[in-house]
Amino acid sequence: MIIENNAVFFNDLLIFRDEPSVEFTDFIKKAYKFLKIEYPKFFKMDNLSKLAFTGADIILRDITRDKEENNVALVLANRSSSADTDIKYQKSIENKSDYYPSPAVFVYTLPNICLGEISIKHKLYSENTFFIFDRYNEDYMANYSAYLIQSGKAEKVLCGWVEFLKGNYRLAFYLYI
Amino acid sequence: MKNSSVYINDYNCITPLGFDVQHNMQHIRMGNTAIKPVVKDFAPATPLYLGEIGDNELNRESERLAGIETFTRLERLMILCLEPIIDKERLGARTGLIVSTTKGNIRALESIDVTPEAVELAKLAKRVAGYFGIVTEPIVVSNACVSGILSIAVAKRYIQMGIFDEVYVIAGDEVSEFVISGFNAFQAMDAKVCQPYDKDRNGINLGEAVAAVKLSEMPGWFKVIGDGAINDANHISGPSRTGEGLYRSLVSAFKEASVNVEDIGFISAHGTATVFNDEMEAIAFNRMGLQNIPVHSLKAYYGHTLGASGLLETVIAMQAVKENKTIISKGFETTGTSLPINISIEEEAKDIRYFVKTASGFGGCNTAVIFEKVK
Amino acid sequence: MSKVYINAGAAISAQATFDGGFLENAVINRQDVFLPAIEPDYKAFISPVASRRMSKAVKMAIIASAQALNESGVSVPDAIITGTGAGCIIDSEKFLKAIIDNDEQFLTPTSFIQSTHNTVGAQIALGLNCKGYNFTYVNGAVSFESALLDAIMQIELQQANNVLVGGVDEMTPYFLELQQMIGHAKSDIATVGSVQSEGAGFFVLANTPTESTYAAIEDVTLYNKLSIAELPSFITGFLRKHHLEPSQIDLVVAGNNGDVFDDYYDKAAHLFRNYAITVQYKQLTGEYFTVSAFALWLASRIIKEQHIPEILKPHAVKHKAIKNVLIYNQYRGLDHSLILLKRV
Amino acid sequence: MELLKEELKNKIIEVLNLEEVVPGDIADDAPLFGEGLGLDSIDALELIVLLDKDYGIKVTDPKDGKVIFKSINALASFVAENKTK
Amino acid sequence: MRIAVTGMGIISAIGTSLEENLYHLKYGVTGITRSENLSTRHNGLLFGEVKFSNEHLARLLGLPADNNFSRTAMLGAYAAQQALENAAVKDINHSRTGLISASSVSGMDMTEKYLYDFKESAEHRKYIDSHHTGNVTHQIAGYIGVKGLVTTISTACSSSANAIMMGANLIRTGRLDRVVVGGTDALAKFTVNGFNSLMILTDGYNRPFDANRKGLNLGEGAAYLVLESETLLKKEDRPVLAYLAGYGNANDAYHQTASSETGEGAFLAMEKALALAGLEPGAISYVNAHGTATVNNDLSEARALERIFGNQMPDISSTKPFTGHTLAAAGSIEAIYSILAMKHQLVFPNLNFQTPMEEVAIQPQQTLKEKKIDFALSNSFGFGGNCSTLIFSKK
Repeated sequence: MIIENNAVFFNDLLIFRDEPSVEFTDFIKKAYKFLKIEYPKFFKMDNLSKLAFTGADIILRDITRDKEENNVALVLANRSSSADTDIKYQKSIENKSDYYPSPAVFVYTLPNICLGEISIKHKLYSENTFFIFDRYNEDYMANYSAYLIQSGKAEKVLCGWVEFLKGNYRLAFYLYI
Repeated sequence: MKNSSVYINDYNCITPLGFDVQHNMQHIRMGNTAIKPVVKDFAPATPLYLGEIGDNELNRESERLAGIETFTRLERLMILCLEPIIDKERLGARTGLIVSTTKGNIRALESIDVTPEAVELAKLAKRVAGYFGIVTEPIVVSNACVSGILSIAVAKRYIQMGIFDEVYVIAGDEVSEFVISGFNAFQAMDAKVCQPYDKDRNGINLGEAVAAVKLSEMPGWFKVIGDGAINDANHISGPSRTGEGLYRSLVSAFKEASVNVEDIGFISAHGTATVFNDEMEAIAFNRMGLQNIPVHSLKAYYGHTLGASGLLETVIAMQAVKENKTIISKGFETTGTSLPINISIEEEAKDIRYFVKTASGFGGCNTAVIFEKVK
Repeated sequence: MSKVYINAGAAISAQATFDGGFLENAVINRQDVFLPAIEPDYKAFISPVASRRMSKAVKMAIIASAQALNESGVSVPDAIITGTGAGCIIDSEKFLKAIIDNDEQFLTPTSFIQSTHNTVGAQIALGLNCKGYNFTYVNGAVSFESALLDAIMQIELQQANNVLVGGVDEMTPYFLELQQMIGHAKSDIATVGSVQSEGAGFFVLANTPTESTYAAIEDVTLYNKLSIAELPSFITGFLRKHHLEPSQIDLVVAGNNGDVFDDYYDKAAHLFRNYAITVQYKQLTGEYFTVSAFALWLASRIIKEQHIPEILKPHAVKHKAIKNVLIYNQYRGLDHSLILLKRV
Repeated sequence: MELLKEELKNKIIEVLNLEEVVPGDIADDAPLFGEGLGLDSIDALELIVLLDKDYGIKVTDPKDGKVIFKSINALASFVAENKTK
Repeated sequence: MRIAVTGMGIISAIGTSLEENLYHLKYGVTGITRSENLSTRHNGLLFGEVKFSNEHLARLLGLPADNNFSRTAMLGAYAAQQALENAAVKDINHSRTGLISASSVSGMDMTEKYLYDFKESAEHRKYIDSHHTGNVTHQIAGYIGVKGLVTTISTACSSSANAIMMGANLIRTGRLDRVVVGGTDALAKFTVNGFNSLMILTDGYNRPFDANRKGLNLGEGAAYLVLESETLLKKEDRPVLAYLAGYGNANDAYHQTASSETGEGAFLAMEKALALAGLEPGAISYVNAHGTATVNNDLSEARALERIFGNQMPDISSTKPFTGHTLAAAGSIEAIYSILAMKHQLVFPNLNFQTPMEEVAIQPQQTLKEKKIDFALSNSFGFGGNCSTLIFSKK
């Protein structure tokens, strides 16, 4: 599952692609519509969550289609944490004469919020951890996922990288079973 | 995956109440708090109740270690906290470093011309690792307010997967305008010292701290015997009304630990003193059958130290267990949760073998870890 | 009835699958919406004189079949059965355009002759001087499976001891454009279809195993049109016929291609989610009507070597021996097929 | 008053990113939270900021929001009575 | 295990029902005429054309206005539906029923009309997908309501004979209880020009096995048979029209389009069919020959027939002078004619024959002949050296 350069790949198959010049916000909205996600709260999310949520939805929609609960752990990582939203939030408190910090922005100044968004949509009462690395550290991530499965703490693990900063982004998700 | 035991070999903390565990413990036993009214220029209306580490003390302590002037304030605190417990002889290719923080060097954003790289958490972690010569890539856990305690679970998991022989965990977060304004916008800050679990509780105080723990397979003072970190799947900022994720985290931890709930000596809970969090915890503890176990929150001593809190509170709890004494849950007077729990209102001396540490945070995250004192 | 074994197999695809390796150097192409087959050096196999009139499909098929026969030790098979979904479209298009462009005048027969759907099977027979049974199936995404089904029946009915069976498809730029026009093929703008490709896969099936045997092929079944709701009973019914439960399947090879009909594959994977590893492969090969011949090649090698190529990333933490393998394919909700393989 | 209601609806849609909602979808007397628009606690906090920023009204206890944000009617009356800018 | 034929449906230049076809065959009335529906520059040629326009066919079938059936699909749907009605099958999916269809032209009749137009306007793009051979079969399956094992064979002019074999094998191996088998092809510029460029189209009427034969007339049509297992029939007690006693396919491996001098492939196919039926050549009373009236085919086929039958030559006729060469439909059309011959104990005449070939002794039956026929053999050969033989028995 990869989302980059305005293209969505699921298991390396091209699912959806938009012109490279299109802004992320427009691209992800089109992808949302194309994938028929139908989740109005999507539009309240910050870009990092929108990205992670879209990627996760493609992988999880079938697994969680039934009503029954699914023990799919979420283990995600990125480089910039929530910096994109941090910067946006910091701007709202820079000017003391126009000082209206937004709670709806502030709440997204934590990278793991996207785990919450995914958990809520897919009713995942499951293990979740957000890591920060310079780059996608396959060893750390794969071993952590393997631990969760081998220890019986999870049946499956949605594991991967979700990075968003100043319009540059990349998502690469893997499902460990 | 190995079924080996993972032990805590050493620990330390730095808070406004002291630059080592002993001083912190003394203050707690005396009922002192780090939280003080502070006037900040960006919030002129009322004094804010914050637990800040004094710059004078920090500068004085910093003189102890050469060459740390170039590090940021938070990094200096982390280095100062880790330094006493690092076993330099043993550092090697199988030594891991886990850094737990929510906002890291977020203060850097306040200055003009800052690049996003300056606040990168991985860079922070690498600088700390570099100071000590830890060669493996550091792991940053940034999972909101459970980061600190979750890092213990993460460390244990990596050791059991055979990735590391020993792991140092350092947790830290600073008080910043960024965080203060945010919690203020959430109307989640109490205008006095907070009162976890009390009927008059009205929000949190923000604090800052760093805490450090060393884990390995070599027998130590405490053994990490069970953990769980399960999401509420309910709301990104509000806790689940049924305590779902915390309850399930406890179930997961107890299942792994194979101990009975009645054998738990005490619970070091999250207890942020917001109306909804404390209520949620009471429900989860009752669902788990933990309502009679002594429970305390350290938030009225330190405030909410975010990514540091879980680890700081574990360090204090371990010290208390070593002393075989429970901790008084400061700020509590009258039951303020719909279901009763056994809030520690006085110090109880007893032989404590097991204790539970819990935390919950934004994004619906929760963590529970069970520790066993090794005889 | 005789058991049927896959004794040899060869594939030509958008990956370098012809060099004996097992996708170690496979590359995922994220840029292009058409993935051309990596062609072997034809000169080593076909004389330039013979190859000058051969379309890509014929050449790919002749070489893949030669390699499979060589591996099996069979020089002339008892039967040759071919599947091709689109047939020889290069020559079809050529002749068609010649008719239209020249107003039905000045036509030469070469491309007409080569446009016939059974050209591939006939050319192989001609090359081998094989006078045996020679069938060609042309039914969209079950073209190869139909050929396979026939091959199994030829052996079961003892009408053949060994059968050369394969699938092949080629593509033309104009034909691709037409597929893009109606959203079946992906272009940068129309994103509902699939990334298209071409390729060939040939196998030698026989009633006796040899040293080179990959797997036993238990059965193949086809279904023209299914709703997603009907899919689970189609699959479980087929398994039950072979006294298997979903829990006994170790590996599912699914034909997800990224188009809007992938829900079928998701539904199938769901059925096995607690038991089997599901791998997909069209990210490597793209989509074409007989791409399931590649799936059979892939599954056969996985069974024989008990190893899943790294690039398929099953991310399976719990690994078990791969004994029973199910290949599921469909295209645009039509032409569903199941192939059941067993470790020998 | 009708103008104020329309203005509030537009602001709510914009500030709360109600992408798929148009002002006509919000009935004046329909509950904004829970059933109706399905707003949540973060939205309530956002509306508090909105009242401060655009109308100079400070709501210090989120609990007051229950009454203020009951419906567009309730919100419009509250704004009309209390606005300072 | 015997395979029963319980239903037949046909549409050809000599009729849109079994009765109409039989009438023409009996009374020697050809269907070869100038074309009315085909738009081609070669309009001086004669064709075995079905005299229904596409619009009329769509009306007969009750297709919606936005249908994307090619002429091939419509002819096929028409004949397949008739076959099921003839077999009096009530609930088609009550038993495991499949469809094996054959075609070579497929949706080409529409593709050749709109190839460049597709790009210009969206109006006819619905025919892009129905170009595929497999989709013609899907349309027929959808029309007659078959759900399950559906596939297509395309081995040029032996296609539908091969579809019959595949269907029989599916019943023999227990995979199906009933299978609708046959083929369909419409006239198209593509094939007219193809055969014309090969210079094997006659400018007059085709004359199979005649020394002065000049080539074939192209035809169009469709024919389907319903094959059923005896086990199923025992349960349902419906009349059996004939049995498929034997069949064989072999490859000439001689040339892309031409048949070998010796008729090797044809010989092998007949030999295999006789072996499977457990019959001596002498048991065959009537051969419905492929007999396209091309110089090459008829000689090759005649040699193969002489090799098989020696001095026990049965009555032989080619019915291509009635229908023209219907390509992928020829095998099933002629299978039906063979069964009709057996049912009515008649050898249909080989029209237009005047002069025997010098190379062989064979002479086809030129007039209608009443005869006891217990076993009838039908040959179909195609490009790529594809040779097929079917043997039907009365009992």
